Amino acid sequence: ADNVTLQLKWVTQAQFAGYYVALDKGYYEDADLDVTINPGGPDIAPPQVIAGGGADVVVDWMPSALASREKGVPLVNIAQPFAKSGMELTCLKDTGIKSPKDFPGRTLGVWFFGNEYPFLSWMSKLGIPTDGGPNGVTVLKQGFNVDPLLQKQADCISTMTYNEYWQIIDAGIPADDLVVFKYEDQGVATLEDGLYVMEDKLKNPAFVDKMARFVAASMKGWHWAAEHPEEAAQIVLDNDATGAQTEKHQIRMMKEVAKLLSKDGVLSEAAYTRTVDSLLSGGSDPVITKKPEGAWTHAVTDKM
Amino acid sequence: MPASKDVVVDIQKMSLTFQTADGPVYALSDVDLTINRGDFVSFIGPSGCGKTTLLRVIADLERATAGDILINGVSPRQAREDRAYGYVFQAPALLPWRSIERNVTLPLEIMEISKEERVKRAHDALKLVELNGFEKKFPWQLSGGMQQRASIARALSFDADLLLMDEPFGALDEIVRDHLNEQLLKLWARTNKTVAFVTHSIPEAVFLSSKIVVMSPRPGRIIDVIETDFAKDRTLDIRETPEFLEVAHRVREGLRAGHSYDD
Amino acid sequence: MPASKDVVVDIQKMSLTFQTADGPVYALSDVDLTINRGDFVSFIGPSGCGKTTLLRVIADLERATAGDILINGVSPRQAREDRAYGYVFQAPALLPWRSIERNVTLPLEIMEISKEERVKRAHDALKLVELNGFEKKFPWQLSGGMQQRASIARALSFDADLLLMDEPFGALDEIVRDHLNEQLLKLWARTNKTVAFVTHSIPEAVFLSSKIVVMSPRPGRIIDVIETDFAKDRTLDIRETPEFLEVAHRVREGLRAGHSYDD
Amino acid sequence: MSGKLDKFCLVGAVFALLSLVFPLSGVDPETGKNVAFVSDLPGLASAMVACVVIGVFFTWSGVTSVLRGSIILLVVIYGAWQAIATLYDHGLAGYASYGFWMFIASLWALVWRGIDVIANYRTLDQGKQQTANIIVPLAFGIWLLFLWEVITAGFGVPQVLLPAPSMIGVRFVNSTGILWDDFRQTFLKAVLAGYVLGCGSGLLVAIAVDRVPFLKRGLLPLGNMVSALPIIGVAPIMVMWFGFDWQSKAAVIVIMTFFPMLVNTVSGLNAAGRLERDLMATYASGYWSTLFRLRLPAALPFIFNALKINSTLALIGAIVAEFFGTPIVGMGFRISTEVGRMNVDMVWAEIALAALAGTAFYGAVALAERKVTSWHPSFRVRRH
Amino acid sequence: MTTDAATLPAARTGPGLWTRMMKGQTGPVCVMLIGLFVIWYIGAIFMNMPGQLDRYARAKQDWTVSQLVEATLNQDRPVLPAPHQVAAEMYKTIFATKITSKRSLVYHTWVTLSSTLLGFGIGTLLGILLAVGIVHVLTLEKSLMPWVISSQTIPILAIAPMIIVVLGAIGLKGLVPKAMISTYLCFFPVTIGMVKGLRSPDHIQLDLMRTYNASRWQTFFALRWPSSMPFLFASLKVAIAISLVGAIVGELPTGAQAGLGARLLAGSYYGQTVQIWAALLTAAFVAAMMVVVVGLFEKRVLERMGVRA
Ligand SMILES: Nc1ncnc2c1ncn2[C@@H]1O[C@H](COP(=O)(O)OP(=O)(O)OP(=O)(O)O)[C@@H](O)[C@H]1O
Ligand SMILES: Nc1ncnc2c1ncn2[C@@H]1O[C@H](COP(=O)(O)OP(=O)(O)OP(=O)(O)O)[C@@H](O)[C@H]1O
Ligand SMILES: Cc1ncc(C[n+]2csc(CCO)c2C)c(N)n1
Ligand SMILES: [Mg+2]
Ligand SMILES: [Mg+2]
Repeated sequence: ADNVTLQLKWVTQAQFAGYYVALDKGYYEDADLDVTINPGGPDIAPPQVIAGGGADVVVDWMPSALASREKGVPLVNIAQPFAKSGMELTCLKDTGIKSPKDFPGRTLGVWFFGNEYPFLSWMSKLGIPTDGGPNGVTVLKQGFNVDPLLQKQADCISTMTYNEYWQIIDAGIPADDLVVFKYEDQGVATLEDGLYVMEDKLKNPAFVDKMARFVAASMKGWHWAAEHPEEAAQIVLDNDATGAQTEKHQIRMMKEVAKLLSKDGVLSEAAYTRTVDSLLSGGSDPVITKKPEGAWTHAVTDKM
Repeated sequence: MPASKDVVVDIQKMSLTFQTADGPVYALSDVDLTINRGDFVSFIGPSGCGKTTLLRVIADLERATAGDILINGVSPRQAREDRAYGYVFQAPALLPWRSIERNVTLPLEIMEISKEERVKRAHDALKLVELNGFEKKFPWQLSGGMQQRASIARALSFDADLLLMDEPFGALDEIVRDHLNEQLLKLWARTNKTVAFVTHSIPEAVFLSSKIVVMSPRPGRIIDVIETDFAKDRTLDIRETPEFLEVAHRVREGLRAGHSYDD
Repeated sequence: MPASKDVVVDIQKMSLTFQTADGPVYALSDVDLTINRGDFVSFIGPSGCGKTTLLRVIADLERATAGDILINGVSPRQAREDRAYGYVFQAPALLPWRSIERNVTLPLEIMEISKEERVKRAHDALKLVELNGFEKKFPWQLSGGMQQRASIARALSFDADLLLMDEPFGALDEIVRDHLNEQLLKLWARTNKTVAFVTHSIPEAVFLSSKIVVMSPRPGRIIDVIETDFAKDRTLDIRETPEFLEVAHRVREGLRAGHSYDD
Repeated sequence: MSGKLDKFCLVGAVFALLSLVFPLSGVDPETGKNVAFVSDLPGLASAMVACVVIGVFFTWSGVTSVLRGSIILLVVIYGAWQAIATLYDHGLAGYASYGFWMFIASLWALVWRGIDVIANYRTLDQGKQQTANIIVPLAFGIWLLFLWEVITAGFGVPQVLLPAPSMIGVRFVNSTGILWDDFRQTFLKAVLAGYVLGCGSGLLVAIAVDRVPFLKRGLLPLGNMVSALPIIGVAPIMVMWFGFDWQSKAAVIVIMTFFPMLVNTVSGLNAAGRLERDLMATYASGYWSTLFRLRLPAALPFIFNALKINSTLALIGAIVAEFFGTPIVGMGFRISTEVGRMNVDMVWAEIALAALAGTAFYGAVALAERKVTSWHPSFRVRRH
Repeated sequence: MTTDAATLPAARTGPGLWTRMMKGQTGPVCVMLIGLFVIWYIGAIFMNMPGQLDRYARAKQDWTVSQLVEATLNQDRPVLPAPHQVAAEMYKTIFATKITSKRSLVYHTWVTLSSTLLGFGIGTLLGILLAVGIVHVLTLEKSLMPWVISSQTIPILAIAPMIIVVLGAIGLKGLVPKAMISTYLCFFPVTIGMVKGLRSPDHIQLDLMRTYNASRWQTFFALRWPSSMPFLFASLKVAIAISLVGAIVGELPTGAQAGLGARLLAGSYYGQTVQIWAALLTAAFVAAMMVVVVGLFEKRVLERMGVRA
């Protein structure tokens, strides 16, 4: 069997259920693959891991992948299991924020570590400076959880439809008391959770073949997971070495993630172009400075 | 027996045993001793017989295992807290981070004496032991004898009524020693201090003392107490007198008795 | 002048200055000294005159700022590396975490002498200084004089041809001191060792030595060298002879000359 | 000179000789040819020959003077310059092979010998001695940077893993504005405040513990526990309690630095000798008087020990705490953000800043120690 | 005046249980703990109060003080969980769960402890070796020392991922990389302390060894090593606590798969304060135990060295 090491972007959770299901259900084995899944964490930058030879294929968000590409890590998108973005900015209704026009003067929580690009390009599109001045917003680097909102340290925080949003709900704040701005709705969505490999490896047809089998098996896993959220969540729980995840939360996450999935994992050129345009339009400080060349390929999905 | 006003040290049936890992060490046994105000008492005895220990008991640095001790009519502890005595240790015990001068002023600082007074007293005391010029040096820059003299100066600057001195002049040459002996005598004659003085030198003991306590080794006992009656303002010349030689002989005999070998 | 085979210590025009924060201290100045094999040389001089420093230079613990020193015809450093001497420090310098016995065997361990031999030698040396029975005690459980004796035992167990002793008997009573004086003399007579010996006691210096070096203080100089010709197997009785008293007188005069006050 | 051969010079000479013989580079996979030979690189060849010559010469004659040490260092500098030039100008980067590494090994042996000579240099001239004392760690550090540069370039290490020092330097110089803002936020605010509070409270509690035996038995075991609270767990809680700004970082530092100070001070307060305590007892010196006149001075070496350990811990603590939520300024913030952005050179510029600041901080504490505890045996100069 | 031994009435009857407890460690620790718990409860009430009031306001619910207090002590996501909440969580995850389960804190503690101990062992050894080198080799002292210090100012969390990636590339995975990070943090206090300790012998003692022409090693073992013991143990106590911190830090860039660090982080992602505190207290307890063990060693060693009580 061929060895494949997959580096996830974040910890073991239903966000990555497809891969765990494929592993657990033997889809990878059927494709003659021996797959190792390495969970990520707050400290793990998938592009760095793959550049250091620690993985064959990584899950990453496109803004971060394209930025890395400019920095000399030639990542290429080979498949895009998530067709839609799950990012949103969630505010407390008490704060009086009703639309993005109300942002100036507010404090907003943002994830950094390469995840800030969608937010920054949104703000530059809105023309709101992020320097903390009176006409701009004050940005906080939010930790991993929703405390800043609950503690009222921030007016709005970044959430994912499938994860942090529900933590706020669980914390006892009903959905009615929240105002949510989905990136998809604001027209600033960028592609998340794609599969990326190093460019030079694609020169090798055997590798392309291996990846084709890998993506196919993964998508099979995703489809199964979308249809069986309870079982998929259980599989995720079984694979979580920290023993900290809860079943209720994972099932819910699985159901939300299912809404974002693409049918076949093939990257949509339109979505790619939209992402690139959004990243290029970053005003004085764009995320990427020039149109990337060869940052994606259908070579793999074509062979599936 | 209530201590009379003029008894400074009153020890009755005192014993002291050290517990060590390999059994008890009987350091002092059944010691009776009275020191009156104005006495100059020398302790002499073989090495390890308990002289230091006895001084330490008086100074409340060691607690007797049995017996009664009164200093100035109060417990050693109370006496210590009253700052009733000045102590010269057998080793210099200078603090390495203080210059010689500041080592000498240490007790005065603790007694919260004003700065000028401290410096003046330190200056006088250091002059007495001939260490002027070394005020700013640190202890490790002095020779052994000089360190010893610094520690004497420290005790003198303190100006207590009772002086406990544990072989203060052991590391000094004969000339300095004679000189300091005389100075000490003058001080004693002038101030009516009480002195308890450990020495190994028989002539020194005889020359200085009004009372010589001869001790025998383990367990330390007092085997002889010799009273002398030289004038308080005696000079070094008395060392040639027959009385002097006689007392010295008696001390030597007592000392010899405490030793096992006879030659 | 090449050192002849029988010169053990050969010092020529040696000076030593300590640099301190508040200016130089001239410890030794222009010292010339020859010690032959089998000599017993005493150094006597006022406190702080540089006796310890001189011994330390011989032992390669201090480096002279000027002059030539040869020990056994080689540099002090070479002599030290040849383990040419045993040194008794002015302070006991016992290691607090070793029992008395293990303190005495320390140099033997370093010389990689077998265990039985070590224990035997330690036993003999401790017996000589009358510390048998205290083998298992720790230094802080001994009196000042006993610690001093332990450090003498340590140097003796070492059995070097040249003995450097810095006031070894300073903290001992007269009887023990006499006893050890005799023991040391016997050892010297029997083994033809060379001894350099610092003392403050004039009788001790005269009794023990074949040569007495009298020093004057800062900067330390040699002001008199007195050769005596008592037999090597002398006994304590000679202390009453006129020759003895005469030599003692000469030493005392030299010593007095070095002091500033005359009384 | 003496009969002994100088081993370091011998090793240097042998390796330099070997480097002349062995291939300098691997094979370019596209052309299938060696990238470079000695004959293509006259500069490098001359440096190698120079190393052989001085290596052989000093092997026999010994490196006995500072002058000779300096000659060695000069040759090494020339060699290092040639090595770098070869890497970058002659395309050896990523293809360096045995011969090249042997040359580096030769330089290593020689530079060690050269530094050794200067480290052992003794003079009464204060100025010269100071210069020598500074040159030694500096030379060693420059050598380490050179090794780093050569290794990253020679092996073609991807720059997102480990950038070359030259890149970091360029980035550092070009970002002084950002670096200063971060420094002010993290060091001037969080570190200093946390350090003073943490060390101060450790010291005070140690004295309290010493004063009240009940506390010693009751608090010391609990004190152990507080300090052992891992920062990773404490930092988010502190952010929750004290907000996003520097106060929460200072709180983390207080917790981290408290224990080393407590433990060391408690040991130090027991370090005063028995005789000295007796001395103070004879003066009926009260608790506080004895504390200030005897026990604290005797404890100072231990206290400084803690101050030194804490000076580095504080910086680490502040930076790590910033991983868990900050306003968007600060050294820790920058590091974690720029890693995610693959600006690893910026990360290392911040690390370099942290190292500089931390070393200077430590140096200041060490200097104070030297001033305040100059009486301690470990500082007293020996003449031999 | 008579001496105390005879006058103490307790000497005849023997000290009561209470006295004995208060003389030992148990009593004082208990008293302190009780005090701590009281402060903790009060803190929990006040820190959780704003959130609770908010919740009441949002639900437009009335409340009494006792209700409020009770609610603040039993929140799901408290700012500061009450001791009993943490205790319940600890009981559940330590005693009520099979220790082989991933939900058992014992399992996670063991994961962390193993890399802590390995890192501590290597770090101590490295620290001592460096100190020995620095004390004996002048060139090392002058050139290495400043860089040893600089090494500690590098934020470990920033380079840990690189260490892990590089070590992973040469085939080292699992325990060793985490232990390396422990090592990196804990060798430093040992080095600093030992450099001081190895230099602490008195000059006269060093001179003594010189007169024996003792070799460096002989001087080292007979003099320097024994006199450095107080410094060594003070450093070891700090080092073992730090190496636990290091092991936990090391767990993050390995994907925080298991161990107390992973628990802390997972708790942190989901705002599970109770879980964080349970892991935190466990870590602190483990560290305290390790410090106690080092302390016992110290006592043994010092006793054998004849240090008086
Ligand atoms: N390390 C030092 N630094 C500065 N000065 C020193 C040092 N050691 C000794 N001295 C000075 O050198 C002089 C001679 O000292 P040394 O110890 O040799 O005297 P000594 O003759 O042995 O005296 P004693 O009989 O009191 O032991 C003294 O004045 C002393 O202050
Ligand atoms: N702390 C201690 N523990 C055990 N034994 C001790 C202790 N202190 C002293 N001793 C023992 O008590 C005895 C008396 O000691 P002390 O110091 O009083 O003698 P000393 O008369 O002062 O002798 P020296 O003239 O040698 O100073 C000695 O045998 C000594 O071993
Ligand atoms: C330090 C750090 N902070 C935030 C994220 C953002 N993030 C990316 S995927 C994901 C999971 C969604 O629940 C989250 C939170 C990150 N990767 N690293
Ligand atoms: Mg005594
Ligand atoms: Mg001397």
